[in-house]
Amino acid sequence: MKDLTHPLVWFYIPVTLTWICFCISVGNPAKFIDYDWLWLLFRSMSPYFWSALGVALAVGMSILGAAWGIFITGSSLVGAAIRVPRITSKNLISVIFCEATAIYGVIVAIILQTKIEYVQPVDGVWDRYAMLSGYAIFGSGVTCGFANLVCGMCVGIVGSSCALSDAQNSTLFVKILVVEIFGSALGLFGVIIGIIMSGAVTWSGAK
Amino acid sequence: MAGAVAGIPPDGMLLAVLADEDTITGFLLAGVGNVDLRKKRNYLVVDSKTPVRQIESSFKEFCARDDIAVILISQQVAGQIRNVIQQHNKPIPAVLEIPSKDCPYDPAQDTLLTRVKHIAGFN
Amino acid sequence: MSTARYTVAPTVTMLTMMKARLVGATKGHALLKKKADALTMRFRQLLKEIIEAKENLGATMKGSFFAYTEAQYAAGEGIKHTIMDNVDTAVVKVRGALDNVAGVKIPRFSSFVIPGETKMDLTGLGRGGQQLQSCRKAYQSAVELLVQLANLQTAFLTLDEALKVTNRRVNALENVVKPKLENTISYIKAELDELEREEFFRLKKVQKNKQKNQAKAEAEFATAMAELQEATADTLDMPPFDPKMPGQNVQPPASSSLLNYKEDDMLF
Amino acid sequence: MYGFEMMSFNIKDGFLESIVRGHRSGLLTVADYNNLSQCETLDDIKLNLTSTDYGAYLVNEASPIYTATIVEKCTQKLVNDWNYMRTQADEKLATFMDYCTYGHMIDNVVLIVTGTLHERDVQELLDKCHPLGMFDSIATLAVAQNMRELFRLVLVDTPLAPYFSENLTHEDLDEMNIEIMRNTLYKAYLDDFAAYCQSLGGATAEIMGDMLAFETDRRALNITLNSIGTELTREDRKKLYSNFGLLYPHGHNELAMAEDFDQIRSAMEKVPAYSGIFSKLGYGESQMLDKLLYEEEVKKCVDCFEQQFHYGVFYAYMKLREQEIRNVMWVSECVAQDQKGRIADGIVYLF
Repeated sequence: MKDLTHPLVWFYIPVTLTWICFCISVGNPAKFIDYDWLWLLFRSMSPYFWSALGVALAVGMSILGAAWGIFITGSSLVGAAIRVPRITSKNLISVIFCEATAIYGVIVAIILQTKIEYVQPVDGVWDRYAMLSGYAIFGSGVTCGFANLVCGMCVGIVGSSCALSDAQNSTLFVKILVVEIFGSALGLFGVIIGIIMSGAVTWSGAK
Repeated sequence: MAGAVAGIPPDGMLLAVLADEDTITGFLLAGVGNVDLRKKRNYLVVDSKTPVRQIESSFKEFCARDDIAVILISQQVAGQIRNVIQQHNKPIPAVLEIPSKDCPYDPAQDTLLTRVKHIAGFN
Repeated sequence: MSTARYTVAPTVTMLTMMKARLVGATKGHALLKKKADALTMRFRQLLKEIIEAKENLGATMKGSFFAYTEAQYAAGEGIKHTIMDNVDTAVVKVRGALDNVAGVKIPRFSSFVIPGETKMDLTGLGRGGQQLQSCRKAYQSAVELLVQLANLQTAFLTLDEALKVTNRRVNALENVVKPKLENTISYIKAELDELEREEFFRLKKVQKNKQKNQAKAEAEFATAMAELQEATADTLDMPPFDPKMPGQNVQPPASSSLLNYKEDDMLF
Repeated sequence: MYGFEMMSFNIKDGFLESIVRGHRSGLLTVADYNNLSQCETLDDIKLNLTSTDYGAYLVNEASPIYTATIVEKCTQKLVNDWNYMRTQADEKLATFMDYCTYGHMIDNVVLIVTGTLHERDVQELLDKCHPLGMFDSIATLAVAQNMRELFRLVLVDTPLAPYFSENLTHEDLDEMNIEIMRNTLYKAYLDDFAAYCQSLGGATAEIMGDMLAFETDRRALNITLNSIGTELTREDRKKLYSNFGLLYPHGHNELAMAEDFDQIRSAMEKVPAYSGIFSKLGYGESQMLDKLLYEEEVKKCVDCFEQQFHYGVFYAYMKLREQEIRNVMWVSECVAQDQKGRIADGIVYLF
């Protein structure tokens, strides 16, 4: 592969390889996939692992998306502003929209983080409420994180186009801003669903 | 007079050009240009950096060459060596002032034409 | 100087010679005048043509320059370097011939294109070739016109020179040679008349002197005779002296002697 | 991967892309051309141009200004812009930008080669070279005395070396007509450029494929048109056509056989993209063709700016600037030569 940024390199190949390794080498070599063993594995996994992973994904993915969006917008904005400096202050809005996705991630991460309570496994087995909470926080974090990742990229790309078109024709700015607002709303959907999902969290089963 | 004409070689004589680059390029395109074995050319590209002395010497050289029948010289260039042109009064080579691309033809500047008009006007 | 004349001895032979020369000069003058007129006519025609052609030239060259601009537009700025480097041997040349106007030989050029493939044919193959070829044609026709103009110009210069020489000759004959000859002739004539008159006067004078001498001699003779008569008075019956007598006696021989008279210092 | 360049493009090339778009917005507009057409003298033109992007380049020019000076300064502007972007460019884009200038490089090499054969002064030759086609070892081109030496010593180190070695034999170097050599090189260059653009993939491959196809078809058309009536044989003609484009391969066969304009026309009209151009032409007239093709090119270049995240804009910008310089030259020449009636014939407006 000549290009390291090609999605084949950074996405499809690692995912496929991992899946193949997982399918082939995990568990009993007699079976292709040993479901009993898998069940045991998941059952004995700590729900704190899942909740921590959820929090990390929520903030990490959001910030990844925001950063990505900001550089897509930013590099175009900087280049276009050389010739037309007037666009800089207006187009900071695009950067702020990208930044907002990071903030969504941070907010959701904080909310998720506050939901974590202390419980102990009984006889090495986790309570099912604890398991539920762990998966809920994980799901909430993943939902929010990926939604914000994509939202950040979307806002970034639209913001980049916005900067370029504003430089050519300033009447286009408001119109593209509307597009951007709708793009930015995508992240909010993730946030909303994430928060609703995290509402299911009850570590001790007391509601 | 007859002697001068007898000197015309049977395979034809050349035209010489002294002018700016664009004017000369056109004539070269038409096939006027000639470079002989000794790399002597029958044209001189005159730009703002060409010294007047060089124009003069080329003009005199063209006048002295016996295979040149007509010397085309752009008015701009002619203006720089006006006195040399006025001294030249042989019929061959004929010195012809042509307009150059950058400045349109001004009949009042032409040595020959002023002479012609002088004669025509006063006779 | 109308009073100038040739320094010749005023003789009859000279007079005939001068007269012959005058006739020659008049004839030559008439001929030269005719030639000068022919040349002037052609010259005038040339002047008109030159002015016309020169003014035409401006327009034609303008067309050619524009054709070049079109070529440059189509083929790009760099095309001129390509053209400059493609120069090899000239394909447009000038042929010379002689024209005769009233005895004046005028060189006459005509341009011709050496046929055959040239390097310029493929110039601008990638782009602009068509415009380059049309520009080339425009310039070739401009060259044709220029050569014609060069023709007119050489003819003008040659004719100008010839006309000057002829006019100088006509004027010389008219204003110098002919008056000089005429003056000489009239001088010789005057001189001859003068000589004749002088001779006549001289003869008269001689005759007068002769008569005076004769009268004197007769008077002396008369006195001598009177003395003699006195001396021999009455011896001789002589008539008295008549002063007119000797004149009447001498004149007829004197007038006849003028016609027959031969003297050494007379020329004729 | 189509679409994904949106995410990765700006990492390296976002800045330059927006810069080139900025330059594009500095191109002369219809209103500018209208003002220029109203000018009476070259000084007026200069004055009008000083209010545009060319201002900094023309403002200090002394008053008797000539078309050549104006064109030179405008070219200088393009060259400076281009060099600024080229030095900023990261790999891939850098190679792409180099490819864009190889056309000029071929012209320069051919110029120096012929100049050397005619024993011209090297410095004089270098002054005549197009500044976009310069490369480091260009001055050493002149040391060679014959073509073989030239190739062995100098050309091997230039990016053009493969074009020479793959398409020309040593005998060709010595004997071939320089115009045919130039077009052979150009053909090899276009083939190579097109292959490179396809390897880039994505929107660049799509847009550049379109533009280069047009370019190569135009060249094929021009070569055919200009070689009618010359000693160039059909086979030789066919060798100069590129191996891609909308006309490849059947159109090329027909073009190679064409003997007059109408035959060319019938070959070209079979391609839907070009039938529109030819329908604007009356039968038998070929003079307007150039302008129509220029207009088509400008249209393609402008369209190219409609899409983001691809390299085509750099190529398009260069083409548009060059067309603009041609326009300015045309207007100036018309004004200088008092042919104002013809101004409209040469300008290709940007819309």
